[in-house]
Amino acid sequence: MDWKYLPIFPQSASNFSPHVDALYAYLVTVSAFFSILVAVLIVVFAVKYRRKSESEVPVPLNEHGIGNMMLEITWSVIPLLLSLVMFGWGALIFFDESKPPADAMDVWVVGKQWMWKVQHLEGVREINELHVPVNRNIRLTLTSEDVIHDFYVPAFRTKTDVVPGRYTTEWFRPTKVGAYHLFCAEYCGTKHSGMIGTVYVMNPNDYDAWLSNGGTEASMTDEGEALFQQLGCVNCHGPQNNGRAPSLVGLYNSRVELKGGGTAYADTSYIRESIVHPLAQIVNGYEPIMPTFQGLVTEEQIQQLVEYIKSIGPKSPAATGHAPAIENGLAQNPAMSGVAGEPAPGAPKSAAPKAPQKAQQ
Amino acid sequence: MASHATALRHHFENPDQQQEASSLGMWVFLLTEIMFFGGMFMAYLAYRQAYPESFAAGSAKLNVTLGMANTLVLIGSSLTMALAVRSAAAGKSNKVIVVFLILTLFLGSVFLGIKAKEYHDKWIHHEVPGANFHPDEWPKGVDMSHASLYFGLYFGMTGLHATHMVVGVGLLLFLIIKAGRGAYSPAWHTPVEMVGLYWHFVDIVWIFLFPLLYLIDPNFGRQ
Amino acid sequence: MSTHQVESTPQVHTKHAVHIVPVPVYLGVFFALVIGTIATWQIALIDLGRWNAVVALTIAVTKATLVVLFFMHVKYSPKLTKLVVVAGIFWLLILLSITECDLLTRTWMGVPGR
Amino acid sequence: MLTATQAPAKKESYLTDGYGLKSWLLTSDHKRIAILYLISITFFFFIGGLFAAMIRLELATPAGDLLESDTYNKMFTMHGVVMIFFFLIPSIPATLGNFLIPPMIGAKDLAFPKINLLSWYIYVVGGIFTLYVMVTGGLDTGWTFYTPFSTTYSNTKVMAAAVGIFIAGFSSILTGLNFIVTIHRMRAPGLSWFRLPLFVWANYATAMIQILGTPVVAVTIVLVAMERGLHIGIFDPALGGDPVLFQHLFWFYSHPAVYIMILPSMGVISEIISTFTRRRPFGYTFIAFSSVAIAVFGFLVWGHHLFVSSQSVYAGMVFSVLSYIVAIPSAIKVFNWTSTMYKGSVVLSTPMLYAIGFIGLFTIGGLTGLFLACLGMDVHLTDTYFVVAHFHYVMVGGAIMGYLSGLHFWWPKMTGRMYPALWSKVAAVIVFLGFNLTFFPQFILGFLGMPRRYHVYPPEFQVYNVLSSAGASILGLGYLIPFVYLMWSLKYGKPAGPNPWGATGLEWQIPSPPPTENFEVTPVVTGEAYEYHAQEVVEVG
Repeated sequence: MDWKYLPIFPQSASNFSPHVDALYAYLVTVSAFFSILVAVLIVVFAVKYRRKSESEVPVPLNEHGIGNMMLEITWSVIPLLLSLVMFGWGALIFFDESKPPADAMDVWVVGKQWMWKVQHLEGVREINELHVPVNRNIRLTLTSEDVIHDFYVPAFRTKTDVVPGRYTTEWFRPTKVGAYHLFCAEYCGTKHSGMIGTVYVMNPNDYDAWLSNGGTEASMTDEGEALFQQLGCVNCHGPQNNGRAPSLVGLYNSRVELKGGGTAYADTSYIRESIVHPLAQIVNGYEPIMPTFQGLVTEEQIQQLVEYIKSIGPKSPAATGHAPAIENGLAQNPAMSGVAGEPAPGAPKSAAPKAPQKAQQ
Repeated sequence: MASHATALRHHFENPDQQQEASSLGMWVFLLTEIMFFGGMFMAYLAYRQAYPESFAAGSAKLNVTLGMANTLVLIGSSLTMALAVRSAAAGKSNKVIVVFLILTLFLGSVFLGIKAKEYHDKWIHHEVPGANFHPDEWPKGVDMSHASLYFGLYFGMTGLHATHMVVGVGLLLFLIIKAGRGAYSPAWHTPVEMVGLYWHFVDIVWIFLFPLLYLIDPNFGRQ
Repeated sequence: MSTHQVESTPQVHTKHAVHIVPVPVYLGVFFALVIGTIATWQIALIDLGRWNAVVALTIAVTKATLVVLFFMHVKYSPKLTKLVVVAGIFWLLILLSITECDLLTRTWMGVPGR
Repeated sequence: MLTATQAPAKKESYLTDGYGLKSWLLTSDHKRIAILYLISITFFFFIGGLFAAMIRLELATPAGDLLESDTYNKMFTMHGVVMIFFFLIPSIPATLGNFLIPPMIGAKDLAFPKINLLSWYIYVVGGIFTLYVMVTGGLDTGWTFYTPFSTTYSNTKVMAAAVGIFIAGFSSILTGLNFIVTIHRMRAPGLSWFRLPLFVWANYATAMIQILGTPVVAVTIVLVAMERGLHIGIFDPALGGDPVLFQHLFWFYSHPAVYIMILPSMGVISEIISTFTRRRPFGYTFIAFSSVAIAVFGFLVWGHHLFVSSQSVYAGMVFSVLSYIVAIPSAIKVFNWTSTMYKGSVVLSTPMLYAIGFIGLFTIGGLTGLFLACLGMDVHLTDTYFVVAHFHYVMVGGAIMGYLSGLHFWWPKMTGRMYPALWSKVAAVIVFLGFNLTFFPQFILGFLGMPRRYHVYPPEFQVYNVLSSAGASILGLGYLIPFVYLMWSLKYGKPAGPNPWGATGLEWQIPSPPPTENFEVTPVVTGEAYEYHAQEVVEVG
């Protein structure tokens, strides 16, 4: 028999796959044990204790004895313990899946009916394809132009809903070179099942070669800077603080004091929100005068703007989250604290995402 | 008049059982009503905490005087409703019941009238969410699309409440007609009691809606 | 055979002694409600920061309790009715509080969408 | 358990008490209303089944060669809407529950007979809206109505469908309300809570969910309708609205709704296992309380549908651990049913075959639920065929097996006729085998990564899909056979007598079919419903 046609396990190609598969094995074992136990008991009882005569009345079980109470407690507590193991184990993996490492390489994704649009930092864009180098942590920041989609790569054992109006995050470290299915897993209309693609995991050299063949597009940061000029953002948010609006240098990954007392954490979500709904959170000391750019810029352009604003932050473009050690380390790295959109000195297309890794080493 | 054809239905053992069943049924129904409004309250809570500023600005657009008046009118109608139920239980003549019911009906209608006036004002001032949403004299620097959520919930919640009021007014008309024919007695006035419970429930919903919708920050933008 | 004695007399029917609440009680509740309404309004005009909402809701809950206990007779009603009221509040709180579990913790991870 | 003197006088049965359409359509007899419901839900069951057949036929090949994408999307949407709102939710409560709760508690009728009839009419009106949707172009949002797809992007009859479901919701609420009041207020003298049959307990727990959960989905539908019809955006992301809030409100009802479907089945199984082992259900109190526990805890776990939908990680953890806690009462039930058979007097009658099938399939359905409650596992499995398989194991392997089990158990009581034993056993086995062949491969498909609601799929998934489609044809046949012989039995079945199974519940002490008022004299109850050891098994009446 050729098992190619009756596979039991999907391809396994990310750092999560072995963990999820081990958890799956545990779950299957527990389930199989109890299913078979119940099935065998029922069949045995049905045969062994079948009614032999019409007038037969079985002896009642003594239900009020200590023994039966113990029985009830036993078969409540053992499943509870087994399932709490499931909870703990699953929660650990989930926590891991939710928190991208600080050195992750960024890729931006927009879902729309019915295609996936991918932007690499270097400016290369793809549709329904995603090329990534093997053994590198990849962080996707995703959003949708219309309805909810879901970015699902079975071989990586991970998925995330792609929700309009906000950013969601998904990360993984591909561990095996190859081509893998990309599915939209949240029903999104007519061509839902056509919203599929391929994730290519490549050797670093192949990946670099692929990147450099990607055409002559400017990097996302450059595109973002151009937009920043073109849309007039620079008039108020320029590096020189003119009192009308806060300068955005050093904004990313900092805490912003808001009018009315609170603070906000300036991550990618915050920056996106500030472009689309600028009046929702006003920075302390400034007038609420910024117009909304909703409808004037596409989600992809917003991503470029965000990437530009990230790049003028003093902190690593890769370090979101609250990983203090990494943050501090990178803040001292002069290459990373370049001002006003200047790409890191001498950086070719693929240098920016790689730098953090070096910094860590 | 003792035409108690309505009295004991065949499947009940005795009038007490029947009365208790009706009362429990009504309360269970009110339970579903709590959850029904609960969904709207959840949405309100979520957005108010996300967009406090826009909600305060939207709220300041409401007419607090009319809201106050309506609250008092509704509390008054609850009092007259309670007195109607009391009269029925205490064995007052059906005429007394009718008087209290008519008072309740009157106050309920006043509430709906004021509500209609408020809706009309909102319409005139372009404060109805949708394509035509651009409130006049909108305070500078407050996000209008978030305010649209506020007005959406304002119309959703008060609309749902007003719908309940309309149903209540219909029920009152029914009671007035029946009581006018002398249908109720201390032994059997279950419908009056049940409509009373319903009416008070609708009042309670308004008791929460009033501060939540009208009084977030009446001074907003007026300092 | 069953160990229970046959109860030949069905349930006792003495419960229908309806409690007639004196009119002054109703009037008292009414005035309390009016005062509560005016208080809500006046306090809303003072800026107490986030305490405004707390005070407004406390007054509203008090008013609602008065209506439930007196106008709706729950004070004089059987335990089952009280249980139904409590269940309603309990389930409403489930809906509100567990949803809040999500809404209030969305930024804790510091990872967008997590 | 019953000492009332049941006069054997020839009282008219509820079936012969008045003829003609009017006597049925204006009836307030809970038994006739149950039959009205039975007919209507059977109608919707076969409509929903037709959609399922189209789906499985299409999925036999990887390409979309039978249906257009839009048509396929409408098929699975209508399948879900019809099966959930118009078959599963009313299935056991509105038919078996309606018929049996009054006789089980020694009452003449439900507390509010007219409201009972009203609830059927409301159901029919909701059903008409849904049929209207079907014939005028269908609905393609999925039964979950996720925003903003349903509010802004779908071009199908969302409004009409929303109205239909909103209306049908009230039918469910009224049924639940009626049951709660009836069980509280209409019990015969001496029938204390812990003498109640477990079927009554299960329906009580179900009614709790119906009255507490349904209003929330109703108001959610109102909000969706406001957004779609009046462009008042409540969940619209462009206005800063939160689509995930919709999911919270939707699943607040729709997760407990799963328990609306399964709890009554659990009640049925408790009755049947007891009857066909001649045993008081082992751990009666535990089974009774576990029903209520499921109803209460069932309201705390809805967020496990939102693990990947950008819900907070911390909320995900809370929902995950709570989901495991709600699994325990179900485990308790399964173990208690199994223990009831130990040293019992087991008869493998048709209802018992279905009941045993139920236990096995529900066990698998429940255990695979543990996979989905497990955060790290769910990220991979959610929105795949694993989920589809899981909930079909619970809803078809559980709820429908329980429904068929109960229907076969009480059919003699409802109609006064027996159905052919051999045919019914053959059908039970066919249903069991067909079901497993249909849905077991879907677990593997899901783990392999095939997303649900896919019209075309990569060819490597085909083998399992073909197995599944083959199973579906067997399953379909398995459902047609009972329909045929049950119809046949109405005319040709041999008379059943009041108590063909030798059961002890109150409902078996009255004639089959029962007279209009069930009991001539209100019975006085002196013991619980399962006193096999305390009495000779004799046929009463």
